[in-house]
Amino acid sequence: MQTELENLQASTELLKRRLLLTLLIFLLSGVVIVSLGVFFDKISYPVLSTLIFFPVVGSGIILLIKREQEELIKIASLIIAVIEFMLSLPLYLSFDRNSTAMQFREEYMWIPQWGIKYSLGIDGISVLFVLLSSLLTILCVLVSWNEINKKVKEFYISLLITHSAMIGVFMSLDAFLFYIFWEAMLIPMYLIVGVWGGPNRLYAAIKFFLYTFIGSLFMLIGIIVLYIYTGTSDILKLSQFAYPYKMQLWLFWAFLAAFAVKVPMWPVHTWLPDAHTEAPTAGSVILAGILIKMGAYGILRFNIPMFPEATVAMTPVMLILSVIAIVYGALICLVQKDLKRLIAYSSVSHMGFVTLGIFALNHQGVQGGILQMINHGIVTGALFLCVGIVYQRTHTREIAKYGGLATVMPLYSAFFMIFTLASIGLPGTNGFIGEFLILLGAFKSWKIMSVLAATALITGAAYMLWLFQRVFFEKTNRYISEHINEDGDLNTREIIILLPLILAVFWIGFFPNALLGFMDLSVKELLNQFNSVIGVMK
Amino acid sequence: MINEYLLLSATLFTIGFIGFLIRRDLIVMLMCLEIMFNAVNISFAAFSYYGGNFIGQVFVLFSIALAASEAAVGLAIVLALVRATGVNHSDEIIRLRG
Amino acid sequence: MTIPQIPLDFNSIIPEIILTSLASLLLLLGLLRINRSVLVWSAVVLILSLIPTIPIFEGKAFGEFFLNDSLAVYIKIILLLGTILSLLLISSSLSKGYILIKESIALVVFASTGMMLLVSCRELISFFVSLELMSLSLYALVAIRKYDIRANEAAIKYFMLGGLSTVITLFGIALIYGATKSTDFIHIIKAVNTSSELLIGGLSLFIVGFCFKIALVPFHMWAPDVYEGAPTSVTAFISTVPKVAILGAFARILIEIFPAYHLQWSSFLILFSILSMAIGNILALSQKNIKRMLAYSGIAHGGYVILGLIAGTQAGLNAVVTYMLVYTFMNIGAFAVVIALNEESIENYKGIHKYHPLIAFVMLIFMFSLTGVPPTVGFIVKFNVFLQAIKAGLVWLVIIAVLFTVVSAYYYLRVVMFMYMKEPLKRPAASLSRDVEIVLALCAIGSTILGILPLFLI
Amino acid sequence: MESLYVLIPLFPLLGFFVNIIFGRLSSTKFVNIVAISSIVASFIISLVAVSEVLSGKTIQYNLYTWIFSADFTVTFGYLIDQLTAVMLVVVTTVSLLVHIYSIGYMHGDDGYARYFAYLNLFVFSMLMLVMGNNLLQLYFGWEAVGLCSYFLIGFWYKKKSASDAGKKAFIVNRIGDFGFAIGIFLLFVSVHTINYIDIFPKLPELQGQTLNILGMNIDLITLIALLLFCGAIGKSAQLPLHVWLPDAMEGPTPVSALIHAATMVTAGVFMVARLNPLFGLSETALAVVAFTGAITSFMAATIGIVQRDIKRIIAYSTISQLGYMFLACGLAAYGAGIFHLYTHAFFKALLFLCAGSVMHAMAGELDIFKMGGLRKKMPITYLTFLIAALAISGIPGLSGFFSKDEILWFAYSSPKGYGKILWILATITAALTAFYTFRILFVAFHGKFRGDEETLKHVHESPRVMTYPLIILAICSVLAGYLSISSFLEPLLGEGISAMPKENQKVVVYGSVLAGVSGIFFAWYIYVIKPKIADVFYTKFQAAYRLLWNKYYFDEIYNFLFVKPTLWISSNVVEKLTDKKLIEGIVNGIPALCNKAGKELSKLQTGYLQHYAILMVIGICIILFIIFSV
Amino acid sequence: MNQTAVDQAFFIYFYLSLSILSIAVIVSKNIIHSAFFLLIFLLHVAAVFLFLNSEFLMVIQIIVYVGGVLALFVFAIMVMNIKEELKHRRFVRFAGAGILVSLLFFAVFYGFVKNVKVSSNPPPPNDVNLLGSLLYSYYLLPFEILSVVLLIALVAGIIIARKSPREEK
Repeated sequence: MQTELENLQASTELLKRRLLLTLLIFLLSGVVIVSLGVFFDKISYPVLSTLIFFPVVGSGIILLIKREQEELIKIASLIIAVIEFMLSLPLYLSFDRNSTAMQFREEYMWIPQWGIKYSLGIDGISVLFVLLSSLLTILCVLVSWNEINKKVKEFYISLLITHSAMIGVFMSLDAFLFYIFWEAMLIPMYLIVGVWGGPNRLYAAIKFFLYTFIGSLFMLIGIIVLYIYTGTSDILKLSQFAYPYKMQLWLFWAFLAAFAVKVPMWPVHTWLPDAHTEAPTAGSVILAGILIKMGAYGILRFNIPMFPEATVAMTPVMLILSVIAIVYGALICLVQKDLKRLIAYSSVSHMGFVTLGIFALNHQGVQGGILQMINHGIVTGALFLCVGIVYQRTHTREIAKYGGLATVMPLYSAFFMIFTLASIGLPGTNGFIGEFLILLGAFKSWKIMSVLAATALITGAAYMLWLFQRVFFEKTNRYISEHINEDGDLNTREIIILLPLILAVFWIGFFPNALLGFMDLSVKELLNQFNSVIGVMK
Repeated sequence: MINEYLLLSATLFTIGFIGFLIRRDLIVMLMCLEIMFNAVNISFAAFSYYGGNFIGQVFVLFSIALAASEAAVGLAIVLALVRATGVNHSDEIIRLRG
Repeated sequence: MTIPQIPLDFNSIIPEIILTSLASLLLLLGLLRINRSVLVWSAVVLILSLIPTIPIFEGKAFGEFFLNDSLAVYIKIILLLGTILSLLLISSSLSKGYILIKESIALVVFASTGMMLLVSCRELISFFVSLELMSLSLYALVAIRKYDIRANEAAIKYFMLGGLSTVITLFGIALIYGATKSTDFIHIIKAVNTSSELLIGGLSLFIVGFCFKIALVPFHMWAPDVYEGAPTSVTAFISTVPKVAILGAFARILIEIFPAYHLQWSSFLILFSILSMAIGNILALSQKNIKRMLAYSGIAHGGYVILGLIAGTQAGLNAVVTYMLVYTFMNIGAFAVVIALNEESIENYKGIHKYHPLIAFVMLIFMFSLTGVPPTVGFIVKFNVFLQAIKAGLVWLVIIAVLFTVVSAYYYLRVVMFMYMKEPLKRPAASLSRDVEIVLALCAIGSTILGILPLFLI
Repeated sequence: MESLYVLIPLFPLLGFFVNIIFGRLSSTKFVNIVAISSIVASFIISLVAVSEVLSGKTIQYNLYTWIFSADFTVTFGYLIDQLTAVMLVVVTTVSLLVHIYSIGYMHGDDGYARYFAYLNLFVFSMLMLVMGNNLLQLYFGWEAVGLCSYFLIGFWYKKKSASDAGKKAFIVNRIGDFGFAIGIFLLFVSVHTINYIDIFPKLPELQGQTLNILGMNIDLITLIALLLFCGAIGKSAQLPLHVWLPDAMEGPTPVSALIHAATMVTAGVFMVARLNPLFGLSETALAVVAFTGAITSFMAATIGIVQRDIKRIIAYSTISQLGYMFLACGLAAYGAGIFHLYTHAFFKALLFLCAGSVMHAMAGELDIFKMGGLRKKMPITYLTFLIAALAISGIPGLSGFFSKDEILWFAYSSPKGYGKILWILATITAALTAFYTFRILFVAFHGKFRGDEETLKHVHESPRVMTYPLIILAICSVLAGYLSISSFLEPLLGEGISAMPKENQKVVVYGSVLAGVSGIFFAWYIYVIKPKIADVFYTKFQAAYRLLWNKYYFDEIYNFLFVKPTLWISSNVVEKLTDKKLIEGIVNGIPALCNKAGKELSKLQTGYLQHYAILMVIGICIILFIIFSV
Repeated sequence: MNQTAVDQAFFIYFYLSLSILSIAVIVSKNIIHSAFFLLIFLLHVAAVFLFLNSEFLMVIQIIVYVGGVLALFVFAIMVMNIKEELKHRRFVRFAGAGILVSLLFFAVFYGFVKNVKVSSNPPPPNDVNLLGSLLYSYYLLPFEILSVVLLIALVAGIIIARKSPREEK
């Protein structure tokens, strides 16, 4: 017994030392890579392609590692994820905030028969998602360290490839390419949910796949129709055409079918609770953090600039759906019995805010919407991480089994509290800025909608605080004290995971301009273009 | 007259059909196929005659040859079936379904 | 009446002649005591070396009777690729079944010869004879495992229904001949404009053969039974390669010879397309045998692919052909997995990933490719046919197709789910022969690389 | 120099960070030093600021741009004028004293460091609230103090009632904030700015504008004012959102003194005063404010007279006194309101701290009827409590008298028709106030001890670290009234409106003194002279008693009207019906249908060769049929 | 009596006899009888060819069909040596549906056959030489393919029908 304990201690010591060592290496390599990145930026190397394909190459390397060497696989994927993040830093550092044009452009002929190009570029809107995705991927690798213990190799490969496909979506400037990435992401995600998920994972995985697939295929039809009508699939060129009103309406709905499912808007949201609940922690984080942002991003990239008249005509419907999602999501959260399910439904509510902001169609609304996407990625991602951390110890997600966690895991509960508050939208956290801008933007154009949506301020607080109370407050029950031992609080790895997110919460909460500034011109450009079309119409 | 010949052809073809559809005996079914081949041949010949060109007759030659080879292969397959199972009735081979 | 003079020009037909000679040679060699594997590999190597030469023989032969244009070359290359893959599969199953391997190699090559001729023939008699060449070889291939009751049953069904469809096609040809007084396409094109009921009737009967061979609903009933009953390697062959040829040949005729009747033939092809997608996909849902499931999926794919044909344009035709290329890879790949695992029941695919991760992974690729999910190649070609159909104004039809694609995702993913997400029932006895490995690798690479870099598009 | 004042809130923030991060691992001494020195520092700097304001300056400074989104620009900055100066003094003084007091009170608690960290965070938030130069910063502070209140109410989170109370406080506040936020939106949409100094000049333009809501035309300014007032209602625990404050007494008593008596709950009053140009433009809004204040004040007082829990009584008293302040604001006598806020801060904090002292001695006992005769055991506590009680009862010479009297005068002399009604209501409330305050005094400190022996042995006077703050506060309670806050604030908040000459003030003074004295007398009579009478009252007016004892059944009604139906709808309509049955029914139904169709249709594949052939022939017929009919 | 009337009389005869014979093939319970009726049927078809001015076809019909195919059938019947047909209670199956569908087909087909018009040219000369020349020049391609088909039929027939001791189980 004694020796076992010693062994355990020794091995954890070893792990810690290794972790620290690797972190040190990362930092050093990071410095080198960032400086190299800045240098390369001068000579215009293909940053974006590098970002997309580096994880793919990396997973190729992981593929070569022997299945048994799990530790090595984990460290390798961590290194890959960190390097990827470092590689993405040039985007932040040398992004020109005073330009409305797409930056870091890359364009090669891809399918000459159809005139389809491999065309990448980012603007102030998409750059944020790329950065967020890179960050979250590191955290996902870390959080899966102990959680995933079967088919480790495949898991990390899936994770990295999902990341590639997702940032590909945000970078592509060609509708066809966009679609490829959009769908390619489904495969590894399907596996992540289905192979490493919870007890009901098969159902959740297939539901997730079919749900999104059906929506995406309508978008595919939309892309084809656009392509036939204009003869190009370049997103930037596509937004400059004026389409007949009726066609706009049809296409609006075709594209929305894909985006609404991803967002997910009410009433096509029911895949989300299942997928989130059953997915492993990393999967939930990816889902909540990046994946469902792709829908709202798509609306910004396609629906609004390409079909302005239809957008105007459909705005009331969209807003009503958004408000329903907000209220509905919040109400349903009140009666959830499962931790992850509750957070999943809160996503429905929060993403309702995002669409509300976007369809407010004014500067504050859109900016708030985008910011809220980032916020939601950070906060809900963090909440899922937190749930994953505690699930590791207790093996249950049933809220009723918890209670009094604050006594045994004080640090953890402090972290959870911060994310709870950010989720509620307390001033000083990032959630507030996003929600406030959205509601303000919505209020400018649609007062009633905004007021109805603002009720989520109350219900949101109600369900989150109730959750917090049930899980953390009151007496520690037996189940918890049996499963969480003396030093059951967060370990170093977990602190490392959560700390960046906490910093992000407050950083955005107090200095939102750091992000708002990025997207300011892009949003302005989007709305100018939109308004000019609408103005002409009037 | 071409219409009459076509009618003849169609009639024989239909009778062949009927036989093919209702008879259980695989060999009779093959015979019905032969009847249908002949029905078609008649219309080829008729078209050739009334249309005033030669090609139809050539086609009939090919058609006869093909019918013969089909019959050969078909009978071989039926024979193999009978050897393997001892039945030559089309409604008794329903292992594969659903 | 004078004999019409035609130049006896054999130039363009040389690949077919070589192939025929090869097949005959294989028959002869089969009598000797030569290792079957050697036989197969020599055939494969020969065919492989034939492929690059095909474009050289572009041109006409026998006057206007035989045309080897670029599209035909393209189709022939697909055919030969498919043939090679199937040959490898057949050779791999030599240790397992009772296949008279030597003759079956020859039969496969003969069938391929028939298909190649079918694609190039520009005259109805040769067309029909080539069709028969192909069909008879296929009947024989299915029947070749003659002590297997199921194979027998499959052969009977295939032969009887095939014979019926042949006769009907022949009747159609008779009517076309009656209406146009000619059998070569050049004359027929000239005669088409005089719109006659006889011609339309002939055309409609003529198409029956086409519908039968690519198993469009309601001419599909043979397919599941035959696919299930036939030896798997033969199924891999008959479920893909003949379809390429038939689609290539018939679609060319419909689009190039009978564009005037586009409205007529497309109207019922639309119906059949919808029915095929519906019946194929929905019935595949409830299948327990993977070969049967793939049969139904093949029926559904028939429904998708003729969308390009319904569009009625040259681009649509190209879309059809490229679709078939890709379908060859995906489908033969899927059957190769079935052969590798020697398992027909989907239940037994549970947990394959645990013991055979690579096989499971390539199967995953094929399944996603068959579904049409990017970045696999299945997506590109589906996109292409949808594109052509929408160009022809058939958005509603594409929407239906899309909905059934979602249905299809369900059963394809079920296989993936079984392989990756369920616990294995028993350890599957996979004996990977080198031949199957090669096929799997080729198909997997084809299904992914071509999806990312669609170089094959024409 | 101006940038120096940013340190006022920053010191407590720093204290918070140090204590929350290192506090757990360090000694109590370290915690004390950090917490108190940070407050002292900000106290000193605020005094500097106040002195500058006294010299007639208004300090404005923008720290940095917080949010920039097209025309919506918000800065973090501060505006220190007379109003802020008063608040600074109140906040820093009281919080300093409470901090000191807490050293004794919280001694030995598990969460000692956490407690002080929260207190510091609260001070930071409160200072941000009062110093902000725009509405959004106000909102920031507003929610932040709410958060600290949540933390501190639920400080002993292991107790279910405590965590419930914290949650309730937060959510009820959120309801008010909901209106507040919408008010900010509406204001911004109307004037395109949320900076105080930019708003006020633009307000007259809005006069006469209306907003169409559901067919009704509502005056824009009134609407904005009322929406903002919603926030005040929530934060300052006015009817109908007062329900959280009594429950908030679950927190440590010093917290109640600081947050739920002296500072946070007065934020609503502060806000109304701060936005006086806005409220001043709308008669309706003012009337609503005044009546809300008066009615709340009266109702809370009536509840107070029957409660037994010492802290709850004081809590209802707080609600009541806050009502007074709103009454003043509603009469456009903002100065009087703030004056009362200022005096109230001292004597109410004192009352709470005394209660804390009693609880400290009684091992947490709260029921006044289990106490008695504490006068001798705890002389300092008793004396200071007495002073506070006299002050709150409006006995002349003490601070409460001055501020209360001013409010009553403005009510009495109001040019508005309803002024007199409000005055009568307020005067009755004054009598009730005196009654329940002295009820505590007489029941708890006089007479015989009614608890068990064990407790009695334990009873002792609190340590000096607790009594000194009591004494200081008592002195403040006496003297605070002599500073003429109203006139100090006059340049900013304007003079109260009175339609009568000053001579009539005597009536009011007599009335209020009479009310106070009579209240004290009755309390003395009932609880000291003839304790039986109380029981007689209970039996005679049982219905009324029960109504008051159950606080007018507000909690039950809310539970019945809002909480239960919401949960019911969420569970049955939203989740079970819509989500599970309807949407999921469709989502799962279609695949199930397809599967079933597949199973049924596969029976058509019979295996009979003839069937296949027949189907082929049918196919041919279809082809022929279609081809000839096209 | 002119030429057409004779033609018509003969046509009616052939129409009736061919129909009856083909029906007889189907309805005979004994398979040998069926084969016999088929023989007469084929001979009648040969006669029809004669009427259609194609003597060569008539000859081929008799040689190939009667001499080849029918012999094959008879051989097959004898090899199989089955007389079960008589023992079995049920002779036909799905008769109703089969006949109905076939008649439907006939009706649809008749619908357009009845008013077909073919521009009548003078009938082609009855020239066997020409036929031969055509086959070996103009139709050389199908002819060559046909040879392969026959080879296939031969091979297929052999490999399927032969008993191979090695594989018998």
